[in-house]
Formats: sequence, structure tokens, C-alpha cells
Amino acid sequence: APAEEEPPVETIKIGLVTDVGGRGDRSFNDSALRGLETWAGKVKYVKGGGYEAITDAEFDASIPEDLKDRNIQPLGVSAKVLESKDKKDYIPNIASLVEQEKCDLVIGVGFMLAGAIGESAVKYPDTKFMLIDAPPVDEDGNMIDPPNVVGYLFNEHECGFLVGAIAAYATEAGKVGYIGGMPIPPVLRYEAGYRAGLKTIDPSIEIIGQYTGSFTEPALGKSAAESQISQGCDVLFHAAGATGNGMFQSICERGAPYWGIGVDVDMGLDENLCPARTLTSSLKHVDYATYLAIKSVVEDTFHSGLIIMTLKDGGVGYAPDHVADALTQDQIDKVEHLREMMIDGVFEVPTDPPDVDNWTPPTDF
Amino acid sequence: MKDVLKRIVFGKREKYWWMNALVPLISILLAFIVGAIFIKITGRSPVVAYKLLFGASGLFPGPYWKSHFAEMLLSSSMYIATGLGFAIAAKGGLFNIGAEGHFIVGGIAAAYLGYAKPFAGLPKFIHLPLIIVGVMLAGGIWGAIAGYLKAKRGIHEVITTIMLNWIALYLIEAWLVIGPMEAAVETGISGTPYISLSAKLPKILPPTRLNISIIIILAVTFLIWYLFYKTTFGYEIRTMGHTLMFGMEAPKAAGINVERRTIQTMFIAGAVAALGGAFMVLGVLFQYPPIFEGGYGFDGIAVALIGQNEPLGVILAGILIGALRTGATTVQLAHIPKTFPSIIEGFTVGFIALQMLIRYWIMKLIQGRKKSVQTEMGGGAK
Amino acid sequence: MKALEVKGIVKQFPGVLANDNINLSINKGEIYAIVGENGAGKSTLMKIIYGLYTPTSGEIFVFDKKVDIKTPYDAIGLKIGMVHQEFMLIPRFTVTQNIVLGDEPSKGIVFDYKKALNEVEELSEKFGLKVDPAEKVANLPVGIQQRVEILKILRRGAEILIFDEPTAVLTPEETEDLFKTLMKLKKNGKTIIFISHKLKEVIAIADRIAVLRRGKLQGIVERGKTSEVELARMVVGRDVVLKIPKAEAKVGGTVVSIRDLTVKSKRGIIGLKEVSFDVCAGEIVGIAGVEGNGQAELVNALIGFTRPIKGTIAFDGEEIRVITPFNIRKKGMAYIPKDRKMRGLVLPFRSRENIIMGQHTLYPFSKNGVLNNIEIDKFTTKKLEEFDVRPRDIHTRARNLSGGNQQKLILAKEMSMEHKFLLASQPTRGLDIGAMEFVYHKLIEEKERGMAILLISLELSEIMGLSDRILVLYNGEIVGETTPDKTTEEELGLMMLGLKKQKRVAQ
Amino acid sequence: MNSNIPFLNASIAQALDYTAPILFAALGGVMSENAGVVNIALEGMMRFAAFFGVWGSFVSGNAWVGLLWGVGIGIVLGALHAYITVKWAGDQIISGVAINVMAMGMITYLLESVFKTTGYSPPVAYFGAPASKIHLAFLKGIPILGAFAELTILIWFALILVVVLHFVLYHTVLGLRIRAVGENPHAAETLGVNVFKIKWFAVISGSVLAAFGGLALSLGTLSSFTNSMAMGKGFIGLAAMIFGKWTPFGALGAILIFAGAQVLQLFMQGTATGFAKLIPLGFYLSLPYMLTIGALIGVVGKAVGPASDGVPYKKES
Ligand SMILES: Nc1ncnc2c1ncn2[C@@H]1O[C@H](COP(=O)(O)OP(=O)(O)OP(=O)(O)O)[C@@H](O)[C@H]1O
Ligand SMILES: Nc1ncnc2c1ncn2[C@@H]1O[C@H](COP(=O)(O)OP(=O)(O)OP(=O)(O)O)[C@@H](O)[C@H]1O
Ligand SMILES: [Mg+2]
Ligand SMILES: [Mg+2]
Repeated sequence: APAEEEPPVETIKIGLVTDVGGRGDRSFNDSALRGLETWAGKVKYVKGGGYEAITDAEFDASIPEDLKDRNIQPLGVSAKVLESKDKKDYIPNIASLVEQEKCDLVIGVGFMLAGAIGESAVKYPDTKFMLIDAPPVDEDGNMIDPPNVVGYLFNEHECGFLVGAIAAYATEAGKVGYIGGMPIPPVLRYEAGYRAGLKTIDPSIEIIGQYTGSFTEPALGKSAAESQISQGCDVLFHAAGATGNGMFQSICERGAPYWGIGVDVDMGLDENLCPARTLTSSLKHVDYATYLAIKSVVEDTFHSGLIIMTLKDGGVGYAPDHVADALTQDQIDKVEHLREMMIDGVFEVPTDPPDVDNWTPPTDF
Repeated sequence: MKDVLKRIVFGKREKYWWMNALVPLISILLAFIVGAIFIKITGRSPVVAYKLLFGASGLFPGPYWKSHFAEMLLSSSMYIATGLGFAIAAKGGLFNIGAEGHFIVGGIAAAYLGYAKPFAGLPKFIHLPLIIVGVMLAGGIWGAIAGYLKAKRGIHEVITTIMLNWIALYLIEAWLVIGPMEAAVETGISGTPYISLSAKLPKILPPTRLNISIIIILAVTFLIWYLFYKTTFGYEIRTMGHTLMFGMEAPKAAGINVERRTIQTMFIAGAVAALGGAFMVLGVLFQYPPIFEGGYGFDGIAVALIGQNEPLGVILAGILIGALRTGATTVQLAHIPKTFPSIIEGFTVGFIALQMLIRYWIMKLIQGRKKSVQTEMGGGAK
Repeated sequence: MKALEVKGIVKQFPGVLANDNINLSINKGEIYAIVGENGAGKSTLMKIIYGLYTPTSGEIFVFDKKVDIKTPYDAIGLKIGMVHQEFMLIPRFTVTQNIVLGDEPSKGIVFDYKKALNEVEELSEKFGLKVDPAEKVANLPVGIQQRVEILKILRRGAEILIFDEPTAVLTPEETEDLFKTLMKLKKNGKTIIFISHKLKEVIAIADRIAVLRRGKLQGIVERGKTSEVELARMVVGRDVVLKIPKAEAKVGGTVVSIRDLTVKSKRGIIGLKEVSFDVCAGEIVGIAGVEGNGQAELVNALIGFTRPIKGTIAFDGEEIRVITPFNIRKKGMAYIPKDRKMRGLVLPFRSRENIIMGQHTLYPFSKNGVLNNIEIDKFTTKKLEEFDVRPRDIHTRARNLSGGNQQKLILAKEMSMEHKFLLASQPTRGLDIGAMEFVYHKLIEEKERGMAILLISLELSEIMGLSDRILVLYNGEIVGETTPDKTTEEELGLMMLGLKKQKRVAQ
Repeated sequence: MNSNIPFLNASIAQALDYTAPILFAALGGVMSENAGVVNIALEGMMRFAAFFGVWGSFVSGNAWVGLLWGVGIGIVLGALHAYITVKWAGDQIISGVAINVMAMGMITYLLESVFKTTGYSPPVAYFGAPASKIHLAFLKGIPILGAFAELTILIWFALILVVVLHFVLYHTVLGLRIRAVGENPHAAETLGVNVFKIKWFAVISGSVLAAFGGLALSLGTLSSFTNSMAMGKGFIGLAAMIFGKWTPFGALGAILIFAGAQVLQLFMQGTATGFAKLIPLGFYLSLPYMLTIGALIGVVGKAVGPASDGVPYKKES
């Protein structure tokens, strides 16, 4: 296997530019960083910056259940990370990674960088680029396909669908909540999938959906959660970044029978949130995508173009967390079956919430 | 910078006029010293930090200087815009916290006029000016609302500008951008459609991104200076600046239409601050993204204050902050958080606020007598 | 025994030597007057004694002890109290709160307002200074406000009381009350320092009079050893004609005509009731009345600060529906406000900037909206000379002008403005006799040039001397109309107090 | 109907929870501005305190220690603001902005240095934990009053403070002097009131109150520090103070309107059906802010602050 061979003599440099969320957003920025630093680099970020190597134990622990079988090995690359304070920073950040740091691959995290990556790719044809959540676009917003850029999209609606189904089984009140940050495409795909999943299992389930208007206001997330709970919801799902922490806050304060569902990363593993009452998390494996892109560079199998990460190739999924405690084996099997069906393309999940209403859910599962 | 222009107009009046230039410089210097201490305390190397910071600030020649320089001016033009937004209102005795709102209103207006059919596709020399005018109108009106409520209803502009900031944010980002103005999302990239070629600000320093925004804002700043110190309109606004906050009625009694001027002042303030947002959209992003995250509005207040609310001062302060922010991202390479420069910005403003103390020190240096210091202040204070 | 002695006091302001080696010694129990031109340095000297200014050099002795007064707190400790040229009152507070502030009766930390009310009650009984302790100061006319000031310092057991131009803002009645009070205080052995421009008063009440000029002590005269004329000469340095030159009115057409004007006062009560009168070109109409009888309301309505609830104001025969200062001034009205600081000047502005306020839009000061600084400076230099504003420097900030000079600046501004109608509300407040004389001549001149002038004043002598017609305001109504030759100050006084009405000449 | 009572109470409780931080900030403003010192640093002070509170609680594992740390930084910042604006008669706006800007930079910097992340601190001991809440079981189920059955101590403190502050300002000697200094410092001084002492006191205690605002956020509503948590709350507090005409109860009223609208807005979103579904999200979200302006236009109208609010006090020379 490629992992066995020695890392190349002069290490490959991978640059990464976060979006304004930055390191520690506990969401896709962190996820991408895991793919780069923890997995590909086998190091961890330490106080005052800089890295230190991690043990194999830590390394294995960092790999989520549903990716265990995908043979993730250190790639011996060195990481250069630049955070962005402002949208204006993307291009200069990429520039200094390419020009000053001479990185082989530059990763842009988040669709906000679509333009920046697009432009830079044209400007620096000898450097490879990876873009998460969007295809590269040019100055006029037209999709472009330069030979040195690979873009990764994720079917959030698929994992949203699965956690929706799980929520449907888990709820006793027959009432569930959804908290969104701002209605931007990925968030909308999550909502659509979630609603679809619920509808598939039990159309009669009531959904209270609220948008807080911010990805960065836990206090608002908590108000929303409290409001939903006081209206009788017992399972809450959020796609609201930091705002969602507020949701877990109130779940934690109330404990059983309330369940929270995480987003993007496996929040059931996050000591800082509410592991005890995290039913599951709808996983969006930015980390894995990042890892794959780096790997392709290391192994020189890099292909430009647009890659859509689906259930099938482990791009999205759901975390086991407490599913086993909340659902019967039979129900779990049903969820798994739905998963299979989706992978086999038996049915499509809508990507826009309004479409869910006149979408006919699958029946035989 | 305080009173520099007053002196240009009235001839050298204050005895120690040079102080007004010296004090801000000393403030900045002190800020950098304190900043260095702060880095040291948190266990990092000030030398490295400043090397990187200034190396990439675009202020001094060095590797990649050209692009840094361009980036610096790009940010500066936006900071100057929002800075003026605050300074203009302040000159009229109004406390405008609304630059943030005006900024994004300018952004959305620029985006719309940039892509919407009737306008898009016009020849550049028509389209671009048209957008600029439209943007200033939009921002101006948003500002004038606060002015109107102040003038006609006596509602404190601080409240209205704060509230209007949020209203603008939500109406734009939770309605327009995801509704009427949403782009066809086939690319998966949301936000408004991209602006047409004819709407983009011409670049002036290829291969960098530097565009005419800096020229536009410098021109505007000059006009503002002229307005304030050379015209009756500006004269009237300044009479308000010294009286409005203290409930004095002299200008009104003299037949100055204070109400109208209040509205107009806020209009101009809004219009200029809105330019900042337009620069962002027309020169950097080329669309209004789903989440704009300005922050330029609030930094604008700092810029105005470092520049002592004087047009020339605002320009210099804008360039300083622009440089700091440009150098900011590179300091990360020394593992110093990107926000470090805003600490320095904070210290600078702090020392500006302490200028009485600094003046006192300087005075002591020249003739160690406290009395004379105080009389100097008594005589020359604003 | 000496109550207060100052030796070699010098106060140097940037560019101005306000006090130049002044020596005074004031006996216990005497009323000591200080007179002098505007800008002579009177207030400055007082502020030094009260610890508000630090002298550049010089010493102060209180009751024969050398003292070093750094703050008013020290002054209070030395039993010195001061009633300032501008009152030091808090309009939003009640009379009582104002008086007890700084030394409040209390139960523990709690402010004992009841007790305070009683204390003030007693205090005003004891010194015969009637006030309503529970009333907000904002609602008080100046006369009463001054009482509050006096009570304030008396409560602090002041032995030496300084009054900076106390009568400048008072009506004759109020002035008399004040003098009664002063005599009473004198009997109780208090020492009183008293600044005024009204030499008649000074001669009437002071035991000794010190004359300041250009910051120097000009001389000290004993009671009765001088005449008004002589004193005037000492003050101004030349002979002053105190008699106002009489000029026959060549009355022209009506300029302003007011019909059943009814206006609410600041306090929401009707302050002016159905007042009607005309002012014609070439005449001076004087409004006599005790302050607080509607003058403020009349002024505010005319200049457009408050909208009348009833009645009309016509200018040049054309009725103006909504009056704003803006449009009324366009029509050709000039306005000399009673309150310099609030309505007259922009304090941080320089003379050159202040003097054009209101006419800055006119040629030659500006042309299509652009200011012409050369013209402005020329004009300012000329006017400062003409109106004798000191210092002459066109760049002095109004804030740093003495009270009187601020007033002169306003006069210069308003009178040089293109106008048909001049509304003068107490135009000579705080002026020295020299300046006063000058203003009188100016007004007569204006009138002869065919201006219509409405003169509101508390000075009966002023009203009698200048007016061609006199209207008496009492309690918001015109209770009489007469002419100087048909009446006497006594009669006017009675009318002002509402004790005597007089048939009005039909309009 | 009865089934709605728990929901009603819960909603009120939320509104109160949302109110507390802003209320503290507003009260802080009331305190220092009545003494004539404008404090637009409320925002920054909240942010500082929110962080230091969490930090203190983190190192000690005890929320009360966190509280002390927060109050401590409040005192420091207040002293700084006072030193600049009172001792050196510096411009109050500039000083305030300085603190705000520093808060932006420094806290992110410290967050990174202390917790190795630019996003969030780990959760710490806090006052919102069910155990540490004030339980008044007997109120449960009673309409409206039920909302007070389970509140954090900080919320109670905020509400009580309104009364206390009102008493101090309008019924004590200190209060009289504070307001006098805010109205006309020169008059106060000529009566021997120590203007500087009063201002120092008011500014520092004011910023301590603002600090509590930050604490109510990071140790009351939440149990950790989030880099962007106080965003804008301090300014809302400032607005509320002016809205409330510089009085404690006025501020409370203003904030209740605002917080009420906030909760209502979320509720309406969640349950929107039929036509309401067509109303764009933006209008729901901006409802509280529009309502505030509306209230000002309709009901409250002109507000006039202390006469010498914001005017640097210099002794004449
Ligand atoms: N703070 C100051 N700075 C500079 N000059 C000042 C200041 N205060 C007063 N002066 C000047 O000092 C001189 C004396 O002022 P002062 O107020 O004592 O005059 P005054 O005798 O009270 O005049 P008036 O009778 O008009 O009140 C004036 O020329 C004035 O311009
Ligand atoms: N507390 C009080 N004690 C005694 N007399 C009072 C008191 N309050 C009001 N007055 C009387 O009420 C009358 C009206 O006062 P008002 O405030 O209207 O004066 P004003 O005309 O507004 O003052 P100005 O002309 O200076 O603006 C005064 O004549 C005064 O004698
Ligand atoms: Mg004087
Ligand atoms: Mg009156």
C-alpha cells in the first residue's frame, strides 16, 4: 500500500487558507485542518502556533467510525495554515502561500473562496489547488475548470436525510426542531434532507424550524432551542455553526429526554459540547476530502475537476453516537437500509426545503 | 492632525500648532512600544512580529512589495470611506455609529446596479459613474433616515444608527441576497449574481488588484475638505458641530436651517461610507456574497478618531490601519494571531484619547511649567 | 479689621494681561464696589479670589491671614461665597436641591429631602429671600434664580460675598429687593464685593468704589465723594453723555404687525395672551415689563422658536404662516438675543467666524456658496474697531471674550446685518457705560435710517429714553400703551406690576 | 389554554435570559453617563469580562471565582477609562472606542494564547447550570410568575440592580451629587463637591456593571466564551439606555420590548404557516430593531441626557 513507502525526501508543502470562521470553528474549518494536520501531517497545533507530532493512538482516535475502513495513513507533508480575517484576505493569503511558502497544494476552505481560488489557479498554473464546497469560478462568477484545481462538493442533503430519519424514530413527542444560521446553500441542503428524512419515516411529525440570522451567536442558538423545547420538541438538529453551541447548551442543561443532533463533524466526540445527549451528527467529511486531495498530490494522481462527495464514497454520513440507545435495532436497520437505497440511487433527496412538500418519499424499506 | 486645515484657512493661530501633528505620531509610536511589550509578555518575539508586520504591510519596499502595497491601498480606501462617514457626522455634532450599515447598503447597491439588466452592459464610462452615484444615493438615504428622525423627532442618532445597522444587515442578507437578488445557484455559490465587466473598477497597477478606488476616495476626501472649510454649507455644519450636542441654539437663531443641515450631514456621511462597500464589491468580490462581514464600519470610527476627524487626518489614519491589516495575515507565519494588529490599533486610539497627557509631557519638555500648559489648553482647547 | 486684601495680583492669559498688579484692601462689613470697562479684568480678579483661576503672581489675605486659594472648596472654607456673572445652577434640580448640594442633610446615606426643604424654607425666611423651595430652577425667572444663588452661599456661612454683575439681569424691582438684601447682610456684618456697570446703583449702595481699567487699578473713591459723571470719566477715560440723545421719529409704513398673538411658555402655560401691536419703519417700540411676563414668549414667537397657538404675525403687510428663524431672517429681521451664550455665539468659534453667522451666505462673505476669507477678515477687522470689541484680534475665540465684549460682538454681528426690523432683547445687558452710550447712538442711528425696532428691556431709563411708543406687558397681556412724554417711570412701574391699567390707543 | 402556560412562562424566562446581559450594560451606561461620562466601551467591557469570567472559572473550576475575575477586569477597564477621561479630560468617545478596539484584538489574542483556539473556550462552571439556578418551585405553573421559577442568580441580580440603582441615583446623597456632576460640574465644584472623585466612582462602578453584562452572557446564558458572543450587545445596551432616558427603569423597559420582540420573532418564524410563510426571513430577524425605532417614534420621542454628558470637565486655569 502507498502508505508503507517512505515519505519523499523534501517534504511536500500543503497550504491551507481558512475562511473567516478560522481555526477552532469546530466545523468545516477544523474538519479540513484535521484532514491536513492530524491525518496527512500527523501533527497537532500547539499553543503559540507551531506543531508537535502525535502518537499513533491519538492518530487512530482521530479517525471516525465510518472512515475506519478507508485506510487513512500519515502522508508526511508539512502544513502551512493562514487564517483570513476578512474576505479581502483570501487572495493575498493564497498568494503568500504560493509565492513565499512555495506550497505544492493550496486548499481553500469554503465556497467563499471560490472566486479567490479560481483567480489564483489561473495566475499560478504550476501550483495545485483544492476548493471545498464549491467549484472554482472566475471574476464573472462563471464556473471554470482549470487543469490545476479540484473542487469538492458534498451531498449534505443525504446525511441530513439520514439524521432526519433517526430523529423521526427518536422523537417521543412527535415534534422536532431545526435551527439554521443563515439560509445559504449548504445549510438549505441540510434542512431539505432533514425534512425529507422525517417525512419518510412519519409525515405527521411536526417540525419547528428557525433561523437565527447568525453563525456566531450561541446565545441566540440557545433562545431558539429553548423556544422549540418549550413548544414541545424533544429532538433538535442545528446547521448554524457556533450558534449551534447554544442549542447543545440547553440540551445539556435539560438532559433526558432531549436529544441534540450535531452537524458537519461528529459533535458526539466533542467534550466541549454535550456528548451525553448527542443523538448523532450529520457528517460532512471535509477532513476526508482534504486528505484525499493531499494524497492525490503526494501520490501524483491529482486530477482537476469537480468531485461530489456522496454517501457512497464516504463523503457524508452519520455518526453512531447514541443512536443505539435511542433506536431499536430494527429501526437502525431501516435507517441503514435507507442508506443502502440512497447509495444505490433508488431515490433522490431534494436539495431545497420547499421541494420537500411535494416530494414522494420512498416506501419499501 | 487636529486643526491643520483650520490653520491652512485661518493662518497659523495656535501657538504650538505643530503639536497637533506631533501628538498623533507619538501616540502611534507609543502604541507600537506597548504592543511589543504585549507580545513579549505572551511569550513571542516582537522583533519577528514587527519584521513580518511591516515587511508585508506595503508601507516599506521589500519582497512582494508591489502586491502588498496594492493590498494596503485597497483596504485603506475602504477604511478612509467609513472613517469619513464618521468624521463628517462628527463635524456636524452628530455621533454616527452607522458606517457599518452604510457600508453594506453601499455593497448591495453596487452589486445590484452592477449586474441588473438595464444597467449591466452599458459602456463602462457610463455604467461605473452611474453605479457610484446610485451607491451614494442608497447609502445617503440610509444615513438620512437617522438624520431625519434626529431632526424632526429628536430621536438620538446613536439609537437609530445602531438599529439601522442591524436592519440593513438582515434585510440584505436574510432577504435580498437569498431572495429577489439571489443568483441562479447552479455553481453552488450563492449571493447575488456577479457584476458585469463594465461595472468593475479599472485596475491601475497590474498584475496587482489595485484599482481606482483609492483615487476616487482621495478625490472625495478633497471635496469634503473643501466643503467643510471653504463653503457656507460646511461653515453651517461646523457651527452645529460646536453647539448641537450642548443644546445651544445660536446657529438656529442666526437663521441656519439646522434641521435640514442635520439631515444633509447624515446623508453625506452615509453616501461616503457607502462608497467603501461599493469598493469591496466592485473591486474585490464582484458580487454581494451571502455573508458580507464588513467590520469596516466600526474600524472606521477608530480611523476617524486617529485622524482627529479631519479629512487629511482620516487619509493618513486610513493608510496606517490599511497597512496594519495588510501586514496582519502574514504575522501568522510567526504564529502570532492575525488580530494582533488590531491590538496596536486599539492602543493607538487609546493614546490619542490621552493626548492631553502627551501634550503635557511635551510642554514640560519645552518649558517645565505646568501653569503655562494649562493656559495653553484653556486657550486652545476645542 | 480687613476682611480681604489682595496684593500685586497679576493674571496673564495668552495674549491678554487681564490683571496687572492689583492691590485692594476691603474692610469687614463694607460694601465694596468694583467698576470698569468690559474686559477690564473684574471677573478675572473675582475668579482668582474664589479659587477658580490661579493668579500668575500676587498674594491674598483673608481676615489678615495670608491664604492660598486653590479651589472654590478652599474659598468656601474661608467663608468666601460668590454669585457668578453666569449663574452656577442646575436647571433640572429644585431650588432646594441646588441650595443644599455639597452639604446635604441626610439619614445615613439617604438624602433627607424633607429636612432639606424645611432648612431652605427657614433660610429664606431668615434672610427674607422668598423662593418656592420645591420649584424646579428651570422654571424660575432670573431674579428668583439669583436669590437661589445667594441662599446657596449664605447657607455655607459665607462672610465675604462676591457679586459679579448681579443687577445686569435684574428688573428695577428685583434690583431694589437685592439692595435691601445687601443692606440687611451688611448689618449682619457680612462683607460684600459688588461688580456693576450701572454707576447710579454703585453710588447708591457702595461704601467704596474701585475702578479698574485695562487690568490696572485706576483709583478708589469714597462714598459720596464722587458723582456719576466723574465716575464715568474714570471708568471710560473720557466724558460720557449719559443723557440719551432725543431724535424725532419720522414714522413710515408698518413693518411688523402682530394680531392676537397667543403663545405657550416653556412650562406649557399660556405665557402671552392675545397681544396685538404694530411696529413701523423709523420708530422704536419699547416693551416694558417685569421679566417673566411674556417677553420670552413674544420673542420666541417672533423669531420662530415656538409656534403661536393663535394669532398672526405679518411682515411688510404679508402674513407669515409658519415662522422659522430661517425664513423670518430672510424677510429682513435682525435679533439681539438676551442669552449670549445660548443664542448669540458659537463659543469655540473665532470672532471672524462668529461675526458673519447669519450673513455668511451673502455677498461679499460668500459667492455661490464659497466663503471669501479675505473679505471676511476685512469686514471683521472693521467691525471690531467700530464696536470696540477687545481684544481686537479677529482670531480670538468667543469663549475667551469677557461678557461685555461677547455682547459687543453680537451687536456688531446683528446690527451690521442687512435688515428692516430689529428685535433687541436687552441689548445692553452687561455693557459698560461707554458701550451702552455707543449702543444707544447706534439704535437711534438705525431708527433714523428708517429701521423698525422692537426694544425689550428691563431698564426703565432705557425704555423711556429710546422708545417712541411704550407697550407695557403684564402677565402676558399688554396692559398699557403710552409714550415717554406722556408718562413717568413711576407710572410705568405701577403698570408693570398690574396696579394701573391704561386705555390703549386704538390700532 | 393551560397547555400554553408552560410555553408562555418559558418564553418570558427566555426573554429575561436574553435581557440580563443587555440590561447590565445599559445600567452601566446609566451610572457613568449620569455623572457626565459617556461610555461607549460597554461593548468592549462586556467582551473583556465575558472572557476573563470564563478564564477565572476555568482555572478555578468555580463560577464565583470567574465572577471575581470579570469584576476585576471591569474595575481595571473602568479605571483606564476614568484615567483618560476624568484625570486627563480626554475625549470620552475616543477613549471608549479605544477600549472597544482593544477588546476585539486582545481577547482573540488571549483566547488563542490561553485556550489554543481562536473559536471557543471549553465549557466551565457557570451559573446557568440547573443546580446553580435559583429554584422557586412554588411559582411553577402560575402564568407569568412561573417564568421566575428557575432563573440564574445573574438575572435576578440584574433585575434587583434596577431598583437599587434607581434608589441610589434618586434618593441618596451620592446620587444627588452624581447627577449634579453630570448636569453642571462647575456648579457642583463651587459647592465643594469633589467632581473628580464622583466621576471616578461613577465610571468605575459603571464599567463593573457592564462587566456583569459580559458575565451574564458567558457564565449565565452560556458556559463558555465564544469569540463573537458579545457582538453588538453592548451597543444595544447603549441604545436602550438612551431610549430609557438615562434612567434605570427606562432602560429596563426598553430592553424588555427588545428582548420580547426577539423571542416573539423566533416563535413566529418557527410556527409560520400560510401567509406568514411568505414573509421573508429578513423581516422576522429585523423585527426587534424596527420595533425599537417604532416605539421611539410613536411613544417615547425626544430624549435629553444629563446636561454635561460627554463634556470633558477641565478646571478653569
Ligand atoms: N480664559 C481666558 N482666556 C484668555 N483670555 C481671557 C480668558 N478669560 C478672560 N480673558 C480676557 O481677560 C480680560 C478680562 O476679562 P474679564 O472677564 O475679567 O473682564 P470683565 O471686567 O469681567 O469684563 P465684563 O465687564 O465684560 O464682564 C478680557 O480681555 C478677556 O478677553
Ligand atoms: N418659585 C417661584 N418663586 C417665586 N416666583 C416665581 C416662581 N416661579 C415662577 N415665578 C414667577 O413666574 C413668572 C414667570 O417666570 P418665567 O420662567 O416665565 O420667566 P421668563 O419670562 O420665561 O424668563 P426669561 O424672560 O428670562 O426667559 C416670573 O415673573 C416669576 O416671578
Ligand atoms: Mg465680567
Ligand atoms: Mg420673560
